[in-house]
Amino acid sequence: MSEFLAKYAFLIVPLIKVAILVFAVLTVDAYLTWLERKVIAHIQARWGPHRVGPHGLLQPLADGIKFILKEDPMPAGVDKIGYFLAPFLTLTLAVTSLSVIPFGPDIKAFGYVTNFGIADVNVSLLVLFAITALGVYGVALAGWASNNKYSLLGGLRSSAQMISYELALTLSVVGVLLIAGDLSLKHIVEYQENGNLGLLGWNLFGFAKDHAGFTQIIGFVCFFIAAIAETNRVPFDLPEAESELVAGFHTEYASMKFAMFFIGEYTSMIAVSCLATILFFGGWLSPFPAYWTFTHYLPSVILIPFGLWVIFDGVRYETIFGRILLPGVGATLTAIGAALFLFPAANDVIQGPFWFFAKVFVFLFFYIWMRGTLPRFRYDQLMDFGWKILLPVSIGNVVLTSAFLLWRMH
Amino acid sequence: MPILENLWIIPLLPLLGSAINGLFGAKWSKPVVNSIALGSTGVSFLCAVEAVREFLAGGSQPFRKEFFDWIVAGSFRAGFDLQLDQLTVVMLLVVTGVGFLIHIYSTGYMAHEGGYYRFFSYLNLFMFFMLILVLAANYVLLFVGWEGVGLCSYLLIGFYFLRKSAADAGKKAFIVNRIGDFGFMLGMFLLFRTFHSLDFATVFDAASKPEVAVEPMGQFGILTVACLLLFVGAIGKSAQLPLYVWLPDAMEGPTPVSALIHAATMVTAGVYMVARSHVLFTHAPTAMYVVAIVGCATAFFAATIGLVQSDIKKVLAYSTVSQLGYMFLACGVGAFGAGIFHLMTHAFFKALLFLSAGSVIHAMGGEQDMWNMGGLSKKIKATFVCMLFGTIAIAGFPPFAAFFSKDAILFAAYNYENGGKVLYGVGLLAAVLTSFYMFRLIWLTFFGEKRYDEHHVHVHESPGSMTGPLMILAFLSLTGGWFALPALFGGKDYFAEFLSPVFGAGEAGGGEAAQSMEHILSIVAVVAATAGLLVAWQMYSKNVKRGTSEGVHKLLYNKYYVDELYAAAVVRPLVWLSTNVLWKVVDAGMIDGTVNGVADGAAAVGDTVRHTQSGNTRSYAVWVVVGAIVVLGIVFWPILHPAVFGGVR
Amino acid sequence: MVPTNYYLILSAILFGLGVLAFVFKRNVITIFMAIELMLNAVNLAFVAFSRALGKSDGEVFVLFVIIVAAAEAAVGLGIIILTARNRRSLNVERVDLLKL
Amino acid sequence: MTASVIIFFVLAALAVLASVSLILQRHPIHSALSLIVVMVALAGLYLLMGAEFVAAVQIIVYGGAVMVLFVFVIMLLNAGEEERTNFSKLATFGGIPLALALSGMIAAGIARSSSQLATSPATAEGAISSTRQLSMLLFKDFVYPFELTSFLILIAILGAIVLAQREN
Repeated sequence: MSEFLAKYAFLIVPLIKVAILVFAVLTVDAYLTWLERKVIAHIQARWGPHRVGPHGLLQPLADGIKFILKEDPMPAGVDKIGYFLAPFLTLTLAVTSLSVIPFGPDIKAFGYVTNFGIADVNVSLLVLFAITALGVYGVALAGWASNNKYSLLGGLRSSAQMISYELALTLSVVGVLLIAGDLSLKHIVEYQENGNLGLLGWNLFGFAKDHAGFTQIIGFVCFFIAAIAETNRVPFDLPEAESELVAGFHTEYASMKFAMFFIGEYTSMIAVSCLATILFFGGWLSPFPAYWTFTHYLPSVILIPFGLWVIFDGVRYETIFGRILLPGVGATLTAIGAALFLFPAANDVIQGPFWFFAKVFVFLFFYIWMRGTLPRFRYDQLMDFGWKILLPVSIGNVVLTSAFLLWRMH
Repeated sequence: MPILENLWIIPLLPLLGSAINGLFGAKWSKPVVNSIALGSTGVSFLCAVEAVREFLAGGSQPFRKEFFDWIVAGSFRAGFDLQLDQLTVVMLLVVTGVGFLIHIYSTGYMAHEGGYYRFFSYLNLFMFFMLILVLAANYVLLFVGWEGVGLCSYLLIGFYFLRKSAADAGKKAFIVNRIGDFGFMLGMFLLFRTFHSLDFATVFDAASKPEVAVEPMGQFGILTVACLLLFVGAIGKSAQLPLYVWLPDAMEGPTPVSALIHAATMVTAGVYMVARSHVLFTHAPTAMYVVAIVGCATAFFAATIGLVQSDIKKVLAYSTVSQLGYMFLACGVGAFGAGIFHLMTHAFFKALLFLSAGSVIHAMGGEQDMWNMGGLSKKIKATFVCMLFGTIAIAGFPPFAAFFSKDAILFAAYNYENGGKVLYGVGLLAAVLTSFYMFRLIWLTFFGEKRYDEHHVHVHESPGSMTGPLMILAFLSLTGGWFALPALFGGKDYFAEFLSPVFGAGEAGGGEAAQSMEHILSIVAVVAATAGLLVAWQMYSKNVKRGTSEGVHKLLYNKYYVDELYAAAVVRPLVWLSTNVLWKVVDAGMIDGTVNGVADGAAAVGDTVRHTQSGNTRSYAVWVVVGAIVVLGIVFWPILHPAVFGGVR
Repeated sequence: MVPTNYYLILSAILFGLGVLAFVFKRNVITIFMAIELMLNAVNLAFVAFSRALGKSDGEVFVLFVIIVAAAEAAVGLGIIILTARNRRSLNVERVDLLKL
Repeated sequence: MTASVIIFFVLAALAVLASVSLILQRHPIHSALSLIVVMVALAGLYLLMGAEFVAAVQIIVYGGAVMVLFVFVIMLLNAGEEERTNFSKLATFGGIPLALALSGMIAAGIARSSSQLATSPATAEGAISSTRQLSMLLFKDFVYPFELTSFLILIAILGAIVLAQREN
């Protein structure tokens, strides 16, 4: 049995990882929608979903069931291949893009050493860009195939927009590449490690330990804006501008196919947030200097009070179901926190992922926040901004960085 | 900056002026154009003076400098080499000085003409080429200037190119000069073949070596032939018999041009060239003799024609021809110094005469026929006085310039051994005629009652910009000859002495007998001039009408029908040949035939091939594939043919 | 390990298919794609050679080819848009003014 | 029959089939999609050969930019199915044999070319450092051609703009 494992480990381990990842991603997506609705609701002084389950916690589940059970009409005169291909393409690419992202440092378990993440390619950044580059086709195809003027316009718009902002996206990263001198995301993260300065070592600030560093704030701003445009989110959500294009490229899609677009969009949001975290915010690195060992207990320090609060909040909930569910959740969280506190080994393993996901969460929250607050661009404004401001600025960043590096060399 | 070291500045300045005016002058106002034209010439005149000062200060050593190689082919080298010696000094000062004066004059004279900037651009260009000609240190560069002044003369004669007569005159001058240039070039080739160089220094040193024998009289050695060929060039440029015909027609150009180019400077280029190559000529007595005869004949012949002309400028033109004849006579009899001397004085008084004539024409509003003038002396005093100065000078009354120079020439001719007396006689006769037609001009123009219509022409004195130069020139033509004044009283001829380093001493014949003889001859000359004056006064002082011309008068008036003769002998046959052979047979037949044949062939091929152009892109694509296959086949052949023939590797 | 020959043969096949498409498609854009296909076949051969010889020069040339292809696409598609506007058709056989 | 050979044949088959479908599809969009498949397959082959940088560039530039442009133009011009006109006899009858002759020629040339290179495995020894090697070559030995290509791109952009803008 064990030698079988040993023999086919190279096949089994990735499969397990993929399974975990896909499951995790779907769940996170689902609850991201819940979070989004809640946050926006509170921004607009509403309650948001609160019927299905306590605090509407089961809303995503209900949505999922609805998506599966709904009828799936296919409009007349669609181009079948395109019409079916588009959503699959979108979802697949979005999920695949996560496969090269290292969520944490390598894990050493049962004598095996494996990377925290699915694939460890030495040009993972390029691979990531390659996958996102293909992402255009989903939208464009959907728009064209569904034989509908609104969809076509949406598709055209989005393909134009994605091509335009892809340039800025790629160029804004070049600064980081110049500093790190490596295309592997893992190495880029490790490079940003700075034992006694903590977060100052991140590319955002660029006081790396013993190499030439240079602050990439400009690069980060460009990157983030371009990323929002790439993911077709507010304020760049022209492809699906309800007011003008009904729902843009996915007007003609319903039930599961629509869900695929939906999930794809959120997944790409996650992917982009991960990328930003890795490139500019030191990935899984803790923002504190290494010798502040007490910060290692931060997870527990957050989890235990939160869990206790959930219990406290749960026992006073209106519905009985809530009074059962919420305390349960709270208890679990508290337990996890306590466990981490008690078993330092597990705690150390958890450190990297903890920081990583914390940062990603911040970005995702930012996404939602913007959606709640910002108005939409006009199309020509969008194009002008992309070509006349974002692109030059990111190029300028490249020039600046390389000039600085040269100066450091001599 | 020592100008002498940078001689090129002197010619360059007018060139710049010409270029600037020619390129941009069209848009500029007249003052700007003036300032550029006058500035360039004036500064170049000052530079010339400075150069001469340095030259004299430097012990008047002949200066020669090679600035850059122009043509280098095997042993042949023609560089941009400039030189400065006494002869050049004289020419340089005359050219720049008189040229500058005439520029000033032109600003007044051309004030109301069109193509103002064009005129000055040409004029400056002429200055440039003339200076090159004068300063050149080898025959090739000299020839450049030679041709350049020819070009400018052509442009300026045809300045009023809308007038057919002007355009024709320009062409005539150009073509006639070609004949001379042909001879000149042949001469150059012969010289190069003989001396393997065309630098003055090299050639003359080689020629003046003792082992180079002087070719005896009547024998045609290489030197003689070369000199004769060069002289042909001089004949063309300096309008001697039989090629003088272009000069009278050249009067179609504006009067300042006639003064500068066709009296003072360009036409004397021939004389300068002969004098420059005097070393060769002295080795070829035969050539010298020819030169003397031609010059003498021209002097007399042109003078006779001048007697009856009615156009004031024509008279002056013929007098120019005859005066040039005098200079060649001088060169022919070996008195190069005297020739150059006369060249200088002639430059002064002939420029003066032309400019005064121009002033008269200006006053008469363009009228050139002397028979329509008369009684102008009171109306335009300044012009009259200047003209009078010029006339007296050219007639050869002492103490005016021409007295000394012409006297020197006649004296030299008298002393010339073979047939000198005859030459002297003819020259004297010419002198009489000269003084006659000049005073005829004076009386017809300035005295008698007016023969023009007051209402149409209102006579007015010319502006200061015109009279000013006149006065300066008048002064010069009075004093220009006084270098030789001491010679009369047994002193020495400073001019001849100044030039002696170039021409060698021993021409101003010393000795008591010669001295007394010279006095006698001078008196004779004065007497002759007086005779001419008296006759003219006799004939023209009282009222006269335009005489009907018959007999000799008619013959003279029509210039001995030389033009008609040339037309019959040369022009018509040429025209016939060109039309019937060159055009109809060679051009229309052979050349056009070939060209059209080629074109038709191409058309025929195209007609057949164009059917592949179906316009269908896919067919083109297939053709591309075919081409690819062929190319691959060629490339892969070495490794492919076993595959093709089933061979085994 | 895969022998170089395999790659070369594959690139030859792809190239041939590209030629076929080049000759047989009527749509300008598709013909353009055929050209791109041929370029890709050539790229494959390039990479195969460079890996076989252990030198990266071939890959550099692949990069150059890609750059050129991009430029070509930009200009070519511009031309195609113009022709489509003027001729109201993308069929190359309907664009046949270039003949006697 | 190692794993790499299997992968090779899978990808090769994918590429060939996709290019065949490029020919057979009547609608330009479908042809474009098939071409994209070809390119992705080729990228996989590059990865198999260890040329990961080229693979990535292949997908980013070809798949992500050039082909997007194609699709974009097809949508813009709203190109319909192609009409199978046969005005060119030459293409109709001469096309297939000529194309076959051409590819056959190339194949024969390869088959006859020097054997030891042909049979040597097409895989890099230092796959990890190959990207670095590549950049060294690109920015040291081939720097002038590289800069020239940038000019080429610039000119192409200008040309495209000039061509595409409407006269007004």
